Amino acid sequence: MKLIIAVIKPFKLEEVREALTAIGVQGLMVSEVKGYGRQAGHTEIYRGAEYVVNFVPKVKLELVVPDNQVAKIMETLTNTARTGKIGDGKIFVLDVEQAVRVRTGEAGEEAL
Amino acid sequence: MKLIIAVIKPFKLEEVREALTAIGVQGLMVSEVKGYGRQAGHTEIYRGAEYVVNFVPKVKLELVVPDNQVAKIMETLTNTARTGKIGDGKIFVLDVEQAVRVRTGEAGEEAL
Amino acid sequence: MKLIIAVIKPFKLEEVREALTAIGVQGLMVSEVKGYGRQAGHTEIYRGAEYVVNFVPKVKLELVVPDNQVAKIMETLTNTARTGKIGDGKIFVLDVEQAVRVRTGEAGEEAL
Amino acid sequence: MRYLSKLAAPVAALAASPAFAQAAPTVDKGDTAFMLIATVLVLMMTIPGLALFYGGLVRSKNMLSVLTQVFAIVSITCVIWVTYGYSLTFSDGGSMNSYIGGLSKAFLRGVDYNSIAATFSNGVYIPEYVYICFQMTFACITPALIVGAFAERVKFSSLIFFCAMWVTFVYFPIAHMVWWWGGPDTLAAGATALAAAGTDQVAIDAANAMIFANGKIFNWGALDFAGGTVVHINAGIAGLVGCLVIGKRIGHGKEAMPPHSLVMTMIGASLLWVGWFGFNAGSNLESNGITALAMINTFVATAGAAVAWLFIEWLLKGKPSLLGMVTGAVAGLVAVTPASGFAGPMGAMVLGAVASVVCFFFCSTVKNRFGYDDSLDVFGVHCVGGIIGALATGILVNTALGGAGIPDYLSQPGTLQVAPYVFSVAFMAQVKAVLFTLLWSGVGSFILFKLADLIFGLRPTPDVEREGLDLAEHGERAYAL
Amino acid sequence: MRYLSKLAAPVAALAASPAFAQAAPTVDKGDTAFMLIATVLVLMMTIPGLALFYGGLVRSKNMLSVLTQVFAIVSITCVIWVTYGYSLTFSDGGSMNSYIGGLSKAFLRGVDYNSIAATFSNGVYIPEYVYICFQMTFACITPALIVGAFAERVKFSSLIFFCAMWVTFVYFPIAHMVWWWGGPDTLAAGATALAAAGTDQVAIDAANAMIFANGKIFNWGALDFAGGTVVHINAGIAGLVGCLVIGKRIGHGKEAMPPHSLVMTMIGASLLWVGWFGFNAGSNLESNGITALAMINTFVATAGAAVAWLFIEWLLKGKPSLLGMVTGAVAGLVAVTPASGFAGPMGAMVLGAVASVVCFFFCSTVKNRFGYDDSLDVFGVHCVGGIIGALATGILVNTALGGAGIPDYLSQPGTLQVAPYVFSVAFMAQVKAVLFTLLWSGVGSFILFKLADLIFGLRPTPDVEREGLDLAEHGERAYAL
Amino acid sequence: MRYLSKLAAPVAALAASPAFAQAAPTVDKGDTAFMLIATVLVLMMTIPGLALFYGGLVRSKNMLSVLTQVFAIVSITCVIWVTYGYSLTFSDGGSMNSYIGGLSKAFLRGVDYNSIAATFSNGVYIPEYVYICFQMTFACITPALIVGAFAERVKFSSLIFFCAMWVTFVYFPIAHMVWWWGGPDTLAAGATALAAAGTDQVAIDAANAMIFANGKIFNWGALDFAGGTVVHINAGIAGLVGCLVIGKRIGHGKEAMPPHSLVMTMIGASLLWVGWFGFNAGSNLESNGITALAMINTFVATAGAAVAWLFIEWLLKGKPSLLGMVTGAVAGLVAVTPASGFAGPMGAMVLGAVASVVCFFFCSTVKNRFGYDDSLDVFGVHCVGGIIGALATGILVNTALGGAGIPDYLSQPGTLQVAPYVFSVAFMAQVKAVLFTLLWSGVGSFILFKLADLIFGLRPTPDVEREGLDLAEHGERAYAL
Ligand SMILES: Nc1ncnc2c1ncn2[C@@H]1O[C@H](COP(=O)(O)OP(=O)(O)O)[C@@H](O)[C@H]1O
Ligand SMILES: Nc1ncnc2c1ncn2[C@@H]1O[C@H](COP(=O)(O)OP(=O)(O)O)[C@@H](O)[C@H]1O
Ligand SMILES: Nc1ncnc2c1ncn2[C@@H]1O[C@H](COP(=O)(O)OP(=O)(O)O)[C@@H](O)[C@H]1O
Repeated sequence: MKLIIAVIKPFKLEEVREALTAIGVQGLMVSEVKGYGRQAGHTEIYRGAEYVVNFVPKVKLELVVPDNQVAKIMETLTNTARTGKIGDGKIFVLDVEQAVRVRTGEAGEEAL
Repeated sequence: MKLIIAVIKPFKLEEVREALTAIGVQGLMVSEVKGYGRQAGHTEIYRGAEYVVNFVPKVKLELVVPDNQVAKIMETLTNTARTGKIGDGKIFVLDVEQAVRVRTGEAGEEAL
Repeated sequence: MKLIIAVIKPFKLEEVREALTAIGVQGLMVSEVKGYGRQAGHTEIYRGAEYVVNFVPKVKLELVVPDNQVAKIMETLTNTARTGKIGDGKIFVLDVEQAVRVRTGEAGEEAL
Repeated sequence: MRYLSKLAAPVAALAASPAFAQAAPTVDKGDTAFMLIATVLVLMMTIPGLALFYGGLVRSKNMLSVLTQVFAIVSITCVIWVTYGYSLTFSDGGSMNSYIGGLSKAFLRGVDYNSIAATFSNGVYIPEYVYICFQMTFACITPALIVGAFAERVKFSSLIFFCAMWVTFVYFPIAHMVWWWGGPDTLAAGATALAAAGTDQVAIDAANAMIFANGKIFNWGALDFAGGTVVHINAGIAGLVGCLVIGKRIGHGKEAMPPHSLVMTMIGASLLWVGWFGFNAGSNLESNGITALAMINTFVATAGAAVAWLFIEWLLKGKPSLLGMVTGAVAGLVAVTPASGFAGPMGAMVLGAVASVVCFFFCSTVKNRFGYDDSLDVFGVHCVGGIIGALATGILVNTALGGAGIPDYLSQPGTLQVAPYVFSVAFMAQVKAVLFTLLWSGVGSFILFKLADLIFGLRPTPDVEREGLDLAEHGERAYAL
Repeated sequence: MRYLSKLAAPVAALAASPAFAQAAPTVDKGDTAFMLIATVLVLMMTIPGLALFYGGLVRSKNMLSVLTQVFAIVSITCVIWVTYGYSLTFSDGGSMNSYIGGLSKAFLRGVDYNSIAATFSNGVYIPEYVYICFQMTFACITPALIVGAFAERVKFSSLIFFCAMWVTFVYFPIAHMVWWWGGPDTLAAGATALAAAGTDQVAIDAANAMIFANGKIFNWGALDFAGGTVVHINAGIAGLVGCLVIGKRIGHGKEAMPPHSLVMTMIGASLLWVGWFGFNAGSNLESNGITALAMINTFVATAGAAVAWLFIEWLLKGKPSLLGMVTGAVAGLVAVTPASGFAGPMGAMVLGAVASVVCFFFCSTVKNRFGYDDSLDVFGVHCVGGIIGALATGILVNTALGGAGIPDYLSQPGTLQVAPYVFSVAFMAQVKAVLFTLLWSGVGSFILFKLADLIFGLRPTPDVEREGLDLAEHGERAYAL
Repeated sequence: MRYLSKLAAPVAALAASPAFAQAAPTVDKGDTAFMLIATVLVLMMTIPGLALFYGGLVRSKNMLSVLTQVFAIVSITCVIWVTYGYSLTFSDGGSMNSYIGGLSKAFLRGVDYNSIAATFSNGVYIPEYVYICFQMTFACITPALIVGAFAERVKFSSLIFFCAMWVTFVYFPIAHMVWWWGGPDTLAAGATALAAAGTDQVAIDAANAMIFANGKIFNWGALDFAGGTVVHINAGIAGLVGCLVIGKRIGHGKEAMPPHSLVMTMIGASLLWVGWFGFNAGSNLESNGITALAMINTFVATAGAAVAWLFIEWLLKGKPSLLGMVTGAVAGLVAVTPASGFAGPMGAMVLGAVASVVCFFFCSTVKNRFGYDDSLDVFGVHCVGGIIGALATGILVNTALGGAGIPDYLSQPGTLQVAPYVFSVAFMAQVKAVLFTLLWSGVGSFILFKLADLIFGLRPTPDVEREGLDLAEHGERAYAL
């Protein structure tokens, strides 16, 4: 099993989720993160004080999937999350040794 | 060392934390995530507009532990986090190559 | 490629980010987490009710980097994040099998 | 509202009183202006005031449920009030008059923009519509106060039903018993008639009937300037009964349930203080020196109470908290309510401080000792504070303590005199009023809660309670930041 | 504001009327006190009231843009008002008088702290400065209402330009046409002159000129107590035009756009209700029984409307929501605005409920059917509610329905009589006023939006819209929790 | 508050004046109604107004500390005020009278609900309790203004101690010096006596003593209608001293410290504007044309200032910000405070705009240049704006500029005349008042801060400051969303 971590633009979330469901992904976790990268941040001014904010709001998707699905999911992710503009994000893949479903105690791919 | 990632129901957090401390876990990280899975979401209505929300609030626990403790921890997690209802969550295990404690610079299992 | 996960004290974030940029890190993700560890929490009192909060606010940095940079980054992280007081945090290293840049589809280290 | 003392004393004393010629009723635009605004202030103290004070204290998943409950109660009570509430409270109830009014003014029949209502000065009146509105805001806030006692765990349908029943069978009667009277001029006329009656028993009876055509508790001579009994004790005890009938929140005592936004609570507390001037000063129905007295008392009692809680908590718990201070302020406001037009400023300040300390003890110790889950301390603050205030009023009204004295409309018809103060008389009247209210509201509320439970079920399912009432009952989320 | 009925009826009827001696103008401190506070209340209902009601409904990334728009509109309109707005609205416009006032009072020339303004009672006046301020708050809130229709997607520069133009070419004229008149004493003088004129045509014409030197719509005999036409229909239709010209928000219908803080929306709604008493009751310019009538109507219509929406939504959508209830309350407030001093309480309550249900239908069904993106339902609530209220006013004013009746200053100069009610006359006047306003504001707003688009561009770039107007246009974030 | 001009001019001029018969003091219910509400408005502008305006600007970890400080200061000052503050400020101080009052009214001795206080019109009075409350709210808000200068880094214990000392040794004296006078009737009596005295030196001295038994600054003839000097300069300079003594926040200039909720700041600013009408208009103590003048000035100066800041920031910084606009509004409110009853609307509007631009310069440039950490710009807005307003008052009062003119109670005893305007005299009086206040408050505050530091330590430990004052000092969190 693999853990796929994807950082994407927030407004792409729904679209991506639907695309993933469409290809059979049954579960994932989403968290809001502040991203730092090539994409420029912005400047805020409060009376006298000026702050340069280098972070850009992003959402992080984490999903554990069977090895054989990785390729398909990666492809779907890249296609749906892409706008072609800087800041579209990244996808990382890590190996997962074990997975368990709390409710049933099932382990391995059954747990996904 | 292994990284254990557990997604559970928010109201179970305290109970789980206590159980883990009881079996000697000395540290972990908690973050709020939106979970997508079998557990149904809900519908919100604002005047004319209706929104189906597929995400369910969950908390994610991340803890790095020595290999020999993994089994015990997994067991404790499943037992305390379980309600038997859909949406109880998952536990994933990943391999960790290195760990360092910032304060002291200790590395490896000493760092945990 | 490796995934470096670092948990540090919130007010150290800017300093650390600058230090990392200085040594050539081009991207990372930041998320707010509640940390549990040796560092003591605090007590809150609301009229009759008293709550002991064991969690301490921390920020989690996640960055995927080429293997050859790991050492340098770890060092920079430990040096800049350190205050010497309990609760400075940890750094973990995991192996990453694949990385892709959504915008271009580039894979591997080019994607970082 | 004030009342007439002499009732306690032998009415024969009147014989002496000189004949009195009814002055033509006058309406002063200054009084009207003040009462219009006072009414608005009381509304503001309820929405958003009370709603925020309560809402800030619950968990965010239940925030909207609290706001919805308060706003809905206000709206529904308005409708009920003009339909039959005002009539039941402020009209003559014939044979039942000592307990409840009649239906002669249902749908505000017979009231138009020329109708006027009596104040506490002979010959001084205000437009009846203003009086109706002012009193309406009191009827609206009282049931809203109750919801804090069982916040986060009540079914909306059930609650709405309960409140509609509660104002009808508990609030209107109590308000009628405490506040319904003929007004200064009626008393003056009665007293004059009595004086003229000589030995003619028929005439004497007629005159007495005229003088005593008031609510039961009013006739006892109980003092309640702005609603310590009618509003706070009344709602406070209902809250306690409610939280006992409904039971504790899931996880109470086990899970942490910190207020989700003390900022909202602070805004609410501030608006409560601000609006309370309409509540207390407005209860004088005029814009004069007594109104000013009610205002200064409402300032100093609250300040004294806030400071008292701040320091006692600092002393006993180690830290001075915002929540503690504002809770103290509310306790002071509650306690000074019945006394606001009777006590002197120094007396009021002490009253506030004392009430604050006692309430602190109830909220932090008694509640934990007995383990009932009065979520937002409705009992600990409103009932306890109300009782202290009600009893203290019987003492602080004494001119010897800087009080304004007990009003007497009878000894010299057509004028407002100060009656001699007799502790036993004044204090016992207060005690009776308090006990009667606790009993009436306690029992009445219990029956109504049980009824609501039977019909709708008082409590949502555990899953709903876990998910939060906002999503489950109202289909909304308070925040999407 | 009220108006004079007789205008509809043959002026000959006057011949009969007795001569009348002008009473010396008096200023009552009670009236002044009330109007000062009423003015403050209207400001509060705009900031923070309206700003929060709207702001809570947008996504957090656009919160500040809404708050900034409302606050800026208020400030800029204040400046415009004292510069030339007041003069254009409330001074004689000479030859153009039926459409717009003149510039004789530009920069408030000739006004000082001794100047007085007429009320609706003969011989009763208030300081002109108070009148200027009170009317200013109306001019401030009206354009602010519009912004809700195209929230989250308009350029600030463009909006500011539009609003400055809009008050000048749409609001001031309409307000002048509906509300500008000579006042009771002028009419009395005119009527007397007319009576004295006998057959002398010159004198007759002079007298008539005096009587009819009012705004066009006023002379039609249309009733608008507090601004149903001038404020709500006027702003509501402008909003609709705006959201059509500007187009939908990116992602509208596709992405979820839940309100970011219904708590702010509830606070806003509550303050709207609270402040609206200044708006409606204040529109009587005095502190008397009619003022009290306006107040009670503003209470019950709103309550009735809130309850109506609560239950119909519960019935049709399955859940009673806070947003629904407060939207209903606002619909009720809008609907009762023109009727507040004319209808009776029961009529007002029914009016509120009816308006609420119709607005519910517009916001939940019609809007989706036609698919226009009126972000915060400015059209669905203010325009629709305003029309219902305006038309209903022509019916509920009927004394037979408990209404206050149509004021008549002419038949007995120097006194305020109630004119006989003729449905066709009263109702048609309302219909004409409504249609005229829809047309004037609709067309005017369209032109001005196009103009703004030409000069500044109405809409920000998609990227800016995505990032949110707060950061992109104002360089700030609403929350950093 | 106003003052008497003639003091500057030779009193001999009086000889001519006609004898004057004291009119019986009258209390108008309209005045009372207005002052009651004005008082409530000033409380609302402090809590929640000021508290939110400030609180929104700090980081969320310090939100509650700010709210607690403001609420606690208000409460404690109320207690101090009725205990000895009112007496020290508004009673005759015998030999010390030009600097401070006496203790004759400590614990409000001798005051009851029949006591009355003078206004600015001969023979017109209001209930003293109202006057006490109104002035109390001024005493409450002034120290609360100071906390903004060193928000996020002060120990609560220390701050409370400082404020209690500060009102006693700085506020009460200054308020007494600027505002304490005998009232119109005393002056009239004095002037008459003087006229009657002829050459009898004893009588002349007695009469003069009567006329000049006022505060020092008042006798200089300085104008301060509603507290530009007493409140804003006074608090502003204390703030500056405080932030210098306490030092910068940890991370100041290095870490980003964005406001945690500009929404709260906007609500606060709006309520400040709303409440300020009670502050400025209420300062006339009556409900008349001058009150209306104060109101319109408070509208236009604020609007002008808000617009000015909006556009200058847009021009110089590239974006129009909400925070900028509302800061401008507050600057305008501060600046118009001393001028509100003296200037004409156009003058006030210009004053607001000018003050806004100058304050903008101080907050954005001067502050950064000198690098002091006046967290919430108490100095840059209140002190600077206050000074501009105070000086401008000396100019705009001129009737030639549309001002109301300098009141003169002496030349024709029993009537209020307008004294001839002499720039040098009027302006110098203002300059002296400003400098004196800067000195007194500057030095006084410095001593008191040092004292507080000695006893309690002004500053929390770095760890506490890092964690945030809410948890560390008050044991609470503002938000648990
Ligand atoms: N090396 C990295 N490790 C982890 N996250 C990264 C890394 N580089 C970029 N990111 C994440 O991806 C987001 C987009 O990257 P960015 O460089 O801005 O644009 P692009 O993806 O088009 O190159 C960043 O905001 C950051 O959250
Ligand atoms: N493949 C997955 N990868 C990551 N997280 C998952 C995955 N499947 C489920 N989850 C997480 O586990 C939570 C519970 O899963 P769900 O399918 O709803 O119920 P159950 O755990 O009982 O099967 C989801 O809300 C989601 O956050
Ligand atoms: N075993 C662990 N796995 C994951 N996170 C950990 C672990 N131990 C500690 N942490 C994180 O590191 C933070 C600091 O650890 P702590 O024990 O408090 O101090 P120190 O790092 O100085 O030993 C904790 O708040 C927690 O977030």
